[in-house]
Order: sequence, then structure tokens, then C-alpha cells
Amino acid sequence: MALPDGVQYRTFDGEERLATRGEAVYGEPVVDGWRAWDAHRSKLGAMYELGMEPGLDAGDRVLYLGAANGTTASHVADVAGPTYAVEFAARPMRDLLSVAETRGNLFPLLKDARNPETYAHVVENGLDLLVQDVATRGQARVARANQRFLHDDGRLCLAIKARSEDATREPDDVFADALDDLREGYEILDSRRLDPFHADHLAVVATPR
Amino acid sequence: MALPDGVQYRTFDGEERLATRGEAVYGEPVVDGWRAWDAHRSKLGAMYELGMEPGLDAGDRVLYLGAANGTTASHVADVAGPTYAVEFAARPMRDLLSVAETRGNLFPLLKDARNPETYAHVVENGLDLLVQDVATRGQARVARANQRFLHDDGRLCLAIKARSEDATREPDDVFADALDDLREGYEILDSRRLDPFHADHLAVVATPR
Amino acid sequence: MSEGWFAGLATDQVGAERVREGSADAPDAWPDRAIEAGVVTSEEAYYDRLHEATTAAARTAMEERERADDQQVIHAVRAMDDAGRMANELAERVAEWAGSRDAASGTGIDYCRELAATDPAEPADERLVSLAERAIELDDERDALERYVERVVRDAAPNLAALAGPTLAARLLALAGGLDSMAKTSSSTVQVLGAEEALFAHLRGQAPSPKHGVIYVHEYVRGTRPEKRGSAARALAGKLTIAARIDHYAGDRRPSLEADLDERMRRIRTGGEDDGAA
Amino acid sequence: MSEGWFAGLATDQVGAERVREGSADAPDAWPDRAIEAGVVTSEEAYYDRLHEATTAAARTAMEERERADDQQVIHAVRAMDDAGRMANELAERVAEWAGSRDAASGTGIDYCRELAATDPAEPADERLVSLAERAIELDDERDALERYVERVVRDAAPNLAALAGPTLAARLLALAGGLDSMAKTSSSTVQVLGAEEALFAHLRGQAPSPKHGVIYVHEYVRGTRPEKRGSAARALAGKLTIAARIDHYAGDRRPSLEADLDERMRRIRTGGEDDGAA
Repeated sequence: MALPDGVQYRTFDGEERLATRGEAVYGEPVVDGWRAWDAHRSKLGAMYELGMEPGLDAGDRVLYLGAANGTTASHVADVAGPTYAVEFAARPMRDLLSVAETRGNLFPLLKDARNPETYAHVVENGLDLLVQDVATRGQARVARANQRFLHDDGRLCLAIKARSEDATREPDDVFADALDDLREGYEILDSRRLDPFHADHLAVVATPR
Repeated sequence: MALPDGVQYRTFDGEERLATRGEAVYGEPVVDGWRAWDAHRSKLGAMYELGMEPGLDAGDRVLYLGAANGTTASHVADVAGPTYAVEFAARPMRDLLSVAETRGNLFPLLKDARNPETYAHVVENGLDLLVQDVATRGQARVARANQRFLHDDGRLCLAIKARSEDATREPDDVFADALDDLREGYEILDSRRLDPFHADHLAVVATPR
Repeated sequence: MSEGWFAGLATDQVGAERVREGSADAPDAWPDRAIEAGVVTSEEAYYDRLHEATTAAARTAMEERERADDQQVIHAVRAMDDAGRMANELAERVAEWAGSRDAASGTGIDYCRELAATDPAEPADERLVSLAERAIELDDERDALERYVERVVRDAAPNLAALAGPTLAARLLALAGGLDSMAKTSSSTVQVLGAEEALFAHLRGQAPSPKHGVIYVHEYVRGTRPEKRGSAARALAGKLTIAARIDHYAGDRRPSLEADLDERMRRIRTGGEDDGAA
Repeated sequence: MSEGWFAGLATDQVGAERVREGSADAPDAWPDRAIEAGVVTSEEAYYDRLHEATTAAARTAMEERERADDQQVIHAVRAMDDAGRMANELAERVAEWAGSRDAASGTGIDYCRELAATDPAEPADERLVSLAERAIELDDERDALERYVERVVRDAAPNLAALAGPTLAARLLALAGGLDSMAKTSSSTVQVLGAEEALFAHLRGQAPSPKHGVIYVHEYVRGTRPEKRGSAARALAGKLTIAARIDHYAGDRRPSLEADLDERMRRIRTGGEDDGAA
């Protein structure tokens, strides 16, 4: 498995860790302009650590849904080209804005990912990658609603949180149902549980069908 | 069909009406000591008018459940011997007491017919007739709980109000279910709807089995 | 083994309490048992004593139940007032909050019913809709309590309920502390029940004597023109006091009371007699 | 046909409002469209303008949402107090009524929960059980409102919530009228928020100056011995005022505020400085 240009394993304090080049954001260690990417704080980081291929390439155009305070989105923007970062909550937006301050290619949007019409006049079409990390019910539905932004060979990189879908059911059952929903619009290329980095999360890589 | 001794058709104001001998109670017409028995105000009276044989004979020992203000119980006591009149509500008891004042054979009991233990130390066994007119759910169950007071050839004379059992179902269905319940303790001798005197009521004559 | 109501009864005891308190698993040939036990000497004598015991027992039990009922009415009418007041307060809070979120919001319980039928979009809406539901339930509770009060007060104090209307009757019972107390209260006290503050101010010399308390809500006071209102209140209070006494001591319905009151009011409203002269 | 956020935008306009208010059915190749439309001359210039517009839009929207949130907190904390008070009042009414029917009845919301689990035997029991259910629902509503308040106040005023605890923070916002007003209020006013009556009595010369209002419930006031309580209240009010200002004007979390407060309190509690001397 090859890491994309712009993502490397670097040595921090004697330890090999995933890293990207950019301004530090959340107190992570920086060596020679490379900042450590903490797989415990980032599902996308965990996917790399687990050997998955999320489909991020240097210079890609990306839509990031559920950007939160920008921890992961900052690493994505370090690697990618234009990066649209959608977040619904007002509170984390303050941190996301300071991440965007040093990243001219990161475009923060205080919008609801369930209503793509409210940002389709801003986010361009034909994107290379849709990263989705929303903690809301109906995560597969959100992925399908935002499929319109991807080009035909684009990638969806989705983290599904079982408890957000249905806290009363077994994660495996929840994941199976979510994958079924997803298959109505996407072909699943890979899927894996994110243990031990993130409990009860399933990571999915898919492409539009 | 023969009326029991003590119940006769008499002429009131040119009209033939059912009557018993006793003190007037509720403003009913009285001629020669005979008081008219209004079948519209009494389910037992309606049963006579409709040609049923409720099984009341002169001098009988009777348990009357649901005596209310004593309208019907007064006619029963005019004909019968010892008549135990059970009523649960306090309000009608005042009228029932004034009916009992002129009838030494009428014994009022402020008791719940669903709990026969609370009056089995007063009401004797081996009774000839159990008259039941309670507007409560589970009317067949009440009849079975009070079966202990009847002798083997005694009669149950029961008026079932469909709306008291279940106001949401068809009366015919309610009656069918009540009869089934009743058959666990009684053999049904006769049953008839009390129209036009009382809407949605079924009168049943039965004997212990 | 079960015993009859008469077991061990002395010749001078009626046995009403035994009838009320006793129980047995199964009935028995009680007349025979009583004769065997030497309590009575004949079936006829047995039934005479049974008649005496059952009528006495039924009368006492009935009176106790009615007395207890007036206390239930008091609790229920207070709960009714609580529920009604809280429903309105919550509806006000809902209107205030909803107004901060939607310029087209409304007010009152009806608006709460509208709001409760909507799907909440955000956490704040969830709480707001839930709060509206609490207001509605309290309003429904108030209505259910009113229906209960109306039913029970008609049993516990039928004449008072007929003259005052069931809700006012219940309020008077609550203010007096029960039917028993109200029956022993003077008509002039009944007239100002619920106006205790004004009465105390009067007794301290700080205010005129109040003309009426809670009976003001009765059409015969509120609907009488001001200069006759004192006479109307006095006459109404007099009849209500009589009604309460009949309910307590006799218990039967006396429709003539209403006719008397109607006639008296007709005379007050049409006559020259007014407050100063009365 | 859908238009991009930049449609018709003048060169001196940022376009933040278009980003916030606009919409489109489908995305398009917006950078190309913008160049075609002559809004920008290159893709690089397009993304520069987009960055400016989106960050400005996100900042304004965030600030508006946070401003609105503090108002929601105010409504919610008032509703919470209403629901809590009503739950207790209804529970008292239930206990009083139940006590008239069952000598073994209890009190409080817990008793309401017991009672609600029983099957009503009579009409009065039906009403009583139903009333107990209303009390329980109001108590649950209070708890749900508290959870909502805690969550929202941590977003709307994170530093204030961290220092005061979320419920006290919400009460202070409610008393001040919002984060904006509280940020503009003096520390000495914050100190006595909620003690307005005592303060007015003091201003009329009828009472000593109050040492604290609602901040009394904070462990750092209530848990400080009486002769140091004024100093503690003053120090706490000072830090809370600073926290409110940071929340309003900056918005980031400053964990150092709590450390400062802890240190100041340690000195007040152990030092010789007491109220008279402070």
C-alpha cells in the first residue's frame, strides 16, 4: 500500500508516526515542518494506520462532511487541493476557522450535511473525494445525498458510528443495514472496523455506481 | 306463562299494567293497594312484559345485586320473602333505606358485589333467586362469584349492559362473550334483548350447573 | 370456620358494626345458626334483628362515605386549581420561548396544542414541544378533575351543588373545610368565604366590610347590578347555608330550594330594596 | 437553473451573505463558471475569494448562532425552574390528597412514582394516580431541560460554564439578560445578580449591602467560611465576569481561568485577609 504524496511516516521522539506538512493545529508534535497525525483522534488517520486506501491523493478536490473542529480536515487540507469543510454545530466552528486561517484551500461552511442544496451553490461538482464523519442517524442517506458532488470515479471515505445510528442494536447489525443502504448508490471497495483506534466504528471506502 | 303470586296485571287509568302490592316508592300509581311496576324503569319488569320467566316466586329468598335506589328491589320485596339488597354506591343508599323502612324483609347492604366475602356473613345460603343488575365490567364474573348463595335449583336472573362491559365493541359480540363466561358456572335457560324497554341490554335466566 | 354477623351478639346490641366490618368465606344457613346459638328464638325474630342491623349499618356506612367524599372533593378542587394555574403558566412560558424562535408563534393552550403536533427540528424545539405537551396534559388533568369534582359533589352535597353549581359548591366546601363545617357555619360567614383578606383588612379598620367572597362567581351575584349585589349575595349565602345543612343532616334532594332562591332573586332584582336599605 | 454564490457579485463585495443565504439544486463547475462570468480571472483568484467569503460567512453565522443560543438558554433555564417548582407543588398536593385516603402514603416525587405504578381502584384513585403522573412528567421535563441547558450553555459560554457550572452559568445569563449584557456588566453587579430585592432594600437604607446573589450556590461561596465569604464572592464574580467577556468577544476556551480562580480561592481561604479588610 502506498501513502499519497504529502502523507509520510516520520520520526517523532523516536517513534514512527503518520504526518502531513502544515501549521500545527491541536498541539501535535512538529518536526521539520511535518506534523504528526494522531490516528486515535482521526478516523482517516486510523484508516491509513490499518492499511486501508481512503483514496486521498495530493491536490485532490475534497468535500469533508462533519469537519468538527478541523483536526482531521487540517491534515486533509495539507495534502489535498480545494477542501470544502461542512460542519453543522456552531461551537467547533471557531476552531475550524483558525485552522482555515493558515490554509487558503480550506473552505469552512456552517451548513447541515443532510441538506446539500444549502451549499451546492458553493461546493463545485466533479470532486475526487467525499470524506464523511457525521455523528447523526442516517449516515448512509447523507452519503447518498452528497453523491452529486463526486465525479464518476471519485471516492467516498465514510466512518459510520454504530451508536449514532441506533444505540440499542448490535453494531454488526447496524453496519450491515448501513452498507445495504449505501449500496443503492455506491459500490463498496473496502470496509473495516476501526478498532483499536475507534471503538464501534466502521470505515468504508466506496465509489459511485 | 304464569305470573307468580303477588304479581298481577291491574288496571291503572284504563291501562293494564304489571303491579305488586306494597307501599309506593317512586311516585308510581297505586290502585287498591297494588302499585304499578314500570317496565321502562325496571329490567325485571321488562322481562315479565316480554314473556320471560325470571324465576321469582312468592316467598322466595332473594339476593339482589345492584339494588341502586330500590325501584326494582321494592317490587321484588313485595313478592318475595327475605330479600338481600346489595348496592356499592353511597348516594342511592338513602333512597334504598327509605324503601326498606316499610319493608321488613328488605335488607340493604352497602357492599361491593365483586367481593361476596364481605357479605357472606350476613346473606344466607340456599337462596332461590339471584337478581343481578350491576353496571360494571365483568358482569358474568360477578354472577359466578355470587353463585355460592344459590341452592342447586336456584335461578339467576341477570341483566347485562353491553356498554358497561366494553363500550367499543358490538353489543352482540359482548353478549356472546358474557354468555360464554357465564356457562362456566351456569346453564342458560333463556336469554333475550330487552328492547324496546332497555336498549343494549341482554336479559338472561340461568340455573347453576 | 366462618361465623355469622350475630356471633356472640348481646341481646341489647344491634350488630350494625358486625354487618359492616365482618366477613365470611362462604354463606351458611344463618337463620338456623342464630336460633341454634340462642341469639333469637324464631326465624321471624331473626329477620327483624337482621333488618334493624342492616339498615343501621347501611345508614352509618353511607354517611361516612358521604362525609369522606366531601373531603375528596376538597382535595380534588385544590388539585384542579393547581393544574389549571400550572397549565396557564406553562403555556405562557411556551409562548415566550416560541416567540424567540418563530415570529408567527401564538399564545395559550390552543397554541400549545398546535405546537405539540409539529415535528421538532432542533434540540430546542424538542424541549419546547415537550413543554407544550406538559401544558396540554395539565389542562386535560384540570378538566378531568373538574368532571370528578362535579360528579362527587353532586353525591356528597346534592342540594348545595344544585344551587351553587358543582364547582362553586366544591370551592365553598374547600374553603369551609368540609360539609360538616359548612353546615355549622353562619350564613354571613358563607357569604364572605374566600374573601378572608378583605375581611381581616375590614376588622383592622382598613377597609369596608366585603360583600361577597367566592360566591361572586355565581350568576345571581355577578349578574345583579352593583347596588343590589349585597342583597343578592346575602340571599344566596342564606340559601346555600340551608342547602349545606340539608345535605349534611337529611341528605335528600329538595328541588323547592331552587324555586325559593329563584323567587327571592326575582324580588331583589325587580324590587326597590337595595343594599343600603336591606 | 441554479446559480453560484458569486453570481452578480461586485468586485468589492465579499459575498459572505450569498454563501450563507444561497442555495442550488445541483453543484456545478463553479470555478469555471466564475471565470466565464468574469467575476475572477483565474482559478487561483477564485479560490482566494471563496476562502474569504466562506470564512467570513462561517464566522458571522457562528456568532449569530451563539448569540441566539444564549437566549435559548435563558428561556430553557426559566422553563426548567418552572417545571421543577410545579413538580414539587404537585407532589405536595398528591401527598396531601393521598394522605386522606391511605395512612401509609408517602411524600415527594419518589412517592408519586410509587403511586403511579399502582392500579387505581376508585375514581378518586384514578385522578390521584393521574396527578402523580403529571408530577413525574414535570420532574422528568425539568431534568431534560437541565441537560439541554448544560449542553447549550457549554457551547454559548464555554468559559463561564466551566467556572460557574452550567446551571449557575445559565441562571447568570438569564438574570443578566444574555451573554452580551453580562459581558458589559461590572463584576460588582454580577456579584449580586439575583439579589435585587436585598440590593434595593440596601439602596433604600433598610438593609446592609448584599454580599452575593445567585452565585451563593457556587461551592467557592457557600463552602467558604462566613467571614471570608464576601471576599470569595467578590473574587468569583470577578472571574465569572472575565469568563463572560472572553466567551462573548473571543470565544475560545481558556483553562487557565479555572487555575487562576482555584489559586485565588486557596489564598482567600488560607490567608488572613477577611471581609472587613478586603
